[in-house]
Amino acid sequence: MSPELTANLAATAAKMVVALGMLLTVVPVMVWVERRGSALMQDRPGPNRLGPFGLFQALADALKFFFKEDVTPTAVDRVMYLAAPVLVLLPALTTFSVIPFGPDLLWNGRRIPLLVADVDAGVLLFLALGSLGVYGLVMAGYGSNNKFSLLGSLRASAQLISYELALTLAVVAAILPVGSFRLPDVVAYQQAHVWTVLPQILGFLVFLVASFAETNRLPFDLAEAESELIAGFHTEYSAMRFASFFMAEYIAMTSLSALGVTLYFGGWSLPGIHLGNGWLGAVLGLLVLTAKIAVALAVFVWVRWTFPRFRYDQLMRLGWKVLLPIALVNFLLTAVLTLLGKI
Amino acid sequence: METAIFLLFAALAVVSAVVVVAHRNPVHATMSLVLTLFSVAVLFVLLGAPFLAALQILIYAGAILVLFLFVIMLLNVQREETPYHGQPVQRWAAILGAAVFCGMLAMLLFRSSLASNGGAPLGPLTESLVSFKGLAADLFSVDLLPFEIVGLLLLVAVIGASAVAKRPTAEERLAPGRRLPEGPLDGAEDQPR
Amino acid sequence: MSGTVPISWYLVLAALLFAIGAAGALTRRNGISIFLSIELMLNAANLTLVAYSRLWGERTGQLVVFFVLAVAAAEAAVGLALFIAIYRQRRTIDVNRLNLMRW
Amino acid sequence: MHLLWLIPLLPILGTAMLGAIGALGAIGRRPPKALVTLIGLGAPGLSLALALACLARYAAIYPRPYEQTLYAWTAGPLHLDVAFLLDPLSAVMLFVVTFVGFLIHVYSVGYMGHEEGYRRYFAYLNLFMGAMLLLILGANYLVTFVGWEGVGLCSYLLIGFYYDQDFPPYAGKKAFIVNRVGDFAFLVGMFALVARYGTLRYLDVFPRLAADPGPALAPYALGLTFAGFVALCFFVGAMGKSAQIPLYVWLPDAMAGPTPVSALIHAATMVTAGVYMVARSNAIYQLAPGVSGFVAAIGALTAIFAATIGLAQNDIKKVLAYSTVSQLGYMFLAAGLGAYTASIFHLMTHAFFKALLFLGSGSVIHAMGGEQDMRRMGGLKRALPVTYWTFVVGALAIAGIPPLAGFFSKDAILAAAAGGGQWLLYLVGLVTAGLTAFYMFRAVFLTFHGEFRGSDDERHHLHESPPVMTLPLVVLAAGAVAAGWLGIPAVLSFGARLDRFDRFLEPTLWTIAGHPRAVHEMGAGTELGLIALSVAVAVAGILLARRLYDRPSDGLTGPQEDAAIAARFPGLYRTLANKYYVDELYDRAIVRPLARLSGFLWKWIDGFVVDGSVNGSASLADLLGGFGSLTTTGNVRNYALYFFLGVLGLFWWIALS
Repeated sequence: MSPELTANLAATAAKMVVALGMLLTVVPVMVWVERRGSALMQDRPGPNRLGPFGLFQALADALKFFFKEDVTPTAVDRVMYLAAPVLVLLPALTTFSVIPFGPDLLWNGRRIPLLVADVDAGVLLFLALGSLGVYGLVMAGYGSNNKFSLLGSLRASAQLISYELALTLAVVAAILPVGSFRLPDVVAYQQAHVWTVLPQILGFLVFLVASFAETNRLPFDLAEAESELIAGFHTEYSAMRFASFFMAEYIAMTSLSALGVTLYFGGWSLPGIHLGNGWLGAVLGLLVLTAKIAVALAVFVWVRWTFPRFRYDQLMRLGWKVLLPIALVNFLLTAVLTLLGKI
Repeated sequence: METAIFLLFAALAVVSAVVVVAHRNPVHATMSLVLTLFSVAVLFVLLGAPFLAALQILIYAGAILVLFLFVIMLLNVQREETPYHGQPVQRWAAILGAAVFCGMLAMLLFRSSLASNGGAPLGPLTESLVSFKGLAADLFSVDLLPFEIVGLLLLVAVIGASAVAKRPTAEERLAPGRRLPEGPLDGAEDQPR
Repeated sequence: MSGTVPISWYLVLAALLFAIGAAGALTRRNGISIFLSIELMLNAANLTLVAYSRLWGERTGQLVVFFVLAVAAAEAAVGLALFIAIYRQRRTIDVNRLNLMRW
Repeated sequence: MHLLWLIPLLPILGTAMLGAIGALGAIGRRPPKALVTLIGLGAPGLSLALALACLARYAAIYPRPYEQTLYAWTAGPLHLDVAFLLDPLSAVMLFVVTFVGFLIHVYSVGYMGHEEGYRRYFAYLNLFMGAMLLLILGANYLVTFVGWEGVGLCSYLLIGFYYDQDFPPYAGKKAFIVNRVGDFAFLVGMFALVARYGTLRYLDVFPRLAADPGPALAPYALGLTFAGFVALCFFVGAMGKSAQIPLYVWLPDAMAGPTPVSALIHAATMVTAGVYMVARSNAIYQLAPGVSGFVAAIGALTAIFAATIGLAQNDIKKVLAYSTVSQLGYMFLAAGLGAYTASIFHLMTHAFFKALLFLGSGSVIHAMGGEQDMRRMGGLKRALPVTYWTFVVGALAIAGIPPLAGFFSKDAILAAAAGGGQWLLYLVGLVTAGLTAFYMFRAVFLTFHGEFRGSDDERHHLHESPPVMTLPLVVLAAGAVAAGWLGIPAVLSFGARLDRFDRFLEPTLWTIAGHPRAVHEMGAGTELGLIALSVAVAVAGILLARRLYDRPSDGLTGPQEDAAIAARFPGLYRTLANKYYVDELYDRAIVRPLARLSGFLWKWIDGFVVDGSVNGSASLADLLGGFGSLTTTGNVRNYALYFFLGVLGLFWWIALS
């Protein structure tokens, strides 16, 4: 192994540790935020016994999942049933790899871009991997051999491919002026110009709404609507497998939030402030990004406990008849303006 | 390294392809096809077509096959309904034909110039081959007409698909000359020959 | 990636995939499965196109693959819609039972 | 004279116009009757005028023949021209056909005036005129044959004119089919001529025969010389057309057509075509004495045979029909004896008086409202005076009472028989003459004398025919009286040469090198005696008829008298009344075996072999298709497999070979 390769591998491994650590710590934090947040909104205490502000409640929950008995129903399609949680988790985790979390690090004379997978097709890769997430849901629903699960996964798959269109169009519109699929380029562009959210306010709204649908969050959580489908596609899951779905949801939220803030709110950068290419810059960038993601996640929680659930036909109508046309118009406008050099 | 990746994903592609055609459960088959597509996408990357790889996953795996799954679940397609009886020729002729096809292709391959220089390592990937910009430039200049036609085709397909799959309205269902069985059909006339 | 894998390997792989797809399309009785096999064959063709594109250093092959993808999408949409319509009429998509077009 | 070609063309054009104005029917209008009459009469009228003009001009170049070629058709070495020939023989025929034909057309205006199919009738009749003129004016056998077939067609059409009845179409078919037998022989004769001489032109064939008869006398076929063979063939053709034994059977049945048609076609013109043809081919017949003798024998046999049948017929038209057959026998008798001029002479006089008799009978039938049975007639002379007197003139003429036409022509024939020493033939002719006189006057007395025997309705309906019908009768009666004066025999000429007819036709008789024509000389006394004898026989016949049917001493009416005779000679009478059972004989001997053969051909050859092979190939295709349809399972996968295998094959073919 050449030292070059060794260095590269080491750098990549380090970045992966950072990214994974971030994503995995997000989950218990988010569990706590979700519970305390909802309590706050509903004017009740929420979990407040374990640790300061009940912070350890999440740990207790995690421990509970670890030690619960893992029940596999006899009638399930075993391959599907067992593969589903992994498949749900996989895209959620991998998508984050294209998100830059700081300015390029100059270290030992080499330039290390602070993202796990620095590929040209970054945004595309994100979307492609994200679109694979639907398979986890479908397999879970089908493999459970349960009509509620099946209906849930049917709803999920239809919902996902419907909103993926609007989401993708919004994303493409956002990166159109940049002229690159690489997210670091997108951040650099926003540093040089202005946060994309300003010119792309329409696209951002589409992205925002579609994000809720893509992550199966309220008000679009019809795939697991407890009042209709018990728990939808993960009805038959328990213990760690159930936890996987749980984690996947929050990680997907985090990844999508990361994409959102990177696309529309400058990512790790702050307007007008140059963070530099040293270690300080890297840490600051990571902090800035984390802060922005935290705000975005707060919005997710806020929305969840604020809006009622949609009906399925309303969901579809919104997706196809409102969001898609808006996204198309936005895309077209952006394309024309970009062509004219106005952006 | 590259060879290892190729061998790994080629093997994965072949195995999953066999599962696609051999598995009796359409959901499994579809899932297996996702795997094949994924493997082929990786090979696309190896061949210097990352854009196509992304498209392959985004469109094929992310949309088309989801549609398949959707339909499978909607129609509740279970295992194949009719057994193979009475059609051994069809089955073996098909498999034999496929084998012969493979053999002929291999023969062709080894007879052609590829046999002599196909084994040689390829030159480095060029920027024009890999970059998205080159592909986009071609798409909107040289191949503009096919591109527009494909757009039209997709529009037509969307309209056609919704027209065909639309559930008939109550009047249409009651219209004379239309027969819409609600339950399974009587078997007598539908028995496979 | 300097291309240490000979192009003929890709072609053989594509041929294999195509043959598997063809055999599947001809032996399956389930309409959806036949469809899947056809998609497999399309993919094999795509792989060939990309491989040749790599061999000659030409983008044309990739462009054709792009079109193939679009056409496959259209085909899948219409084909599946047809299966839904057929299923409404006949309560089956087993092609062995869809044999009204004889004599 | 250069307008000769218009003479046959005009009536044909008339037919075309009559057919064309039928197109008015398409717009729902019937062609006006006056227009039909104008065209139907105008065409033969113009034809007659032209014919007279041509004949007048022809007098200037007489006796040279005039030939007009319209179109030269060449097929290899064969030259067959559309050409017309005017020589003394065709001049006589031309006059007879156009003159009598026109008169009958005029008569038809009255007779057919109230019939359905007036236009159709005149179209057919005009077509007949055209074809007949083609026949007699043709300059070669082929043109003549076209006319020959044309008149046959018209004969068929006009016999079957009342196609909505049962019998006429049958009679038409019978006439046509029987004629086919003769026509076939005629064709064979033409082929033989072409094979040997390479031409059918009269003015080629006959001079060569006359100049060098050698090749024609070489043995040819059927044990005959070439001339004999051709002569026989032509005579068989003539047998059919001119109703000689054994092909006469169609003519009596042909009376099913309208009466003017019987007069024109089946008495005056068409049936004499055979005689004309034999006379035209006299060069050949002179070279075939054996066949000539056969012709004479057949003629004589036919003459007496038909005459005896005529004795027992009660249908007035049947009597006239058998009389026609009998008189045609006379003509062939003469032709067979080499007396071609006599036969043509008789042909001409017969045309006048037989047309007259038929038209007279038509007038009677018209008055009787369609009734043809003489037993239901009687005493018509008061109601139909003109018809009566003209009919009597015709009857006297045919009976051979001097100085009417029939006397001279019949006498010429009998003289030829006697002069040639053929006393048996003479005797037959003489007896026939007596029989003719008897049955004609039987018809006269049964029809016009005595008491009316029909119903009261018919009695009230009786009326003399309109002038348009009686005028032709009168003209023809004049002809029947005077036509004979053209050929007064030498013994009655009192030194003047009054046998103009003979001399007029003389140039058309060929003198064969080395075969001088026999000239029969009889003593004047003998000849006068024979004339007296024939007149006596005729008078005796008339008197006998009068005794039996007009003033019955026993108080019996005509039909009762017939019944009495039938009672006395039952076998003989039944045989005659049933025409010697010839029709029945033919039915047994020819028609039924043919029908059985046809049935065999139909059921086994056509039904089994032909249909079988056709159906078999269809079945084979069906069977193969059945195998093929096994591949059409309706199963898409099978089709896909075929497709795939086909692609494999193509792949193999294109890429690997």
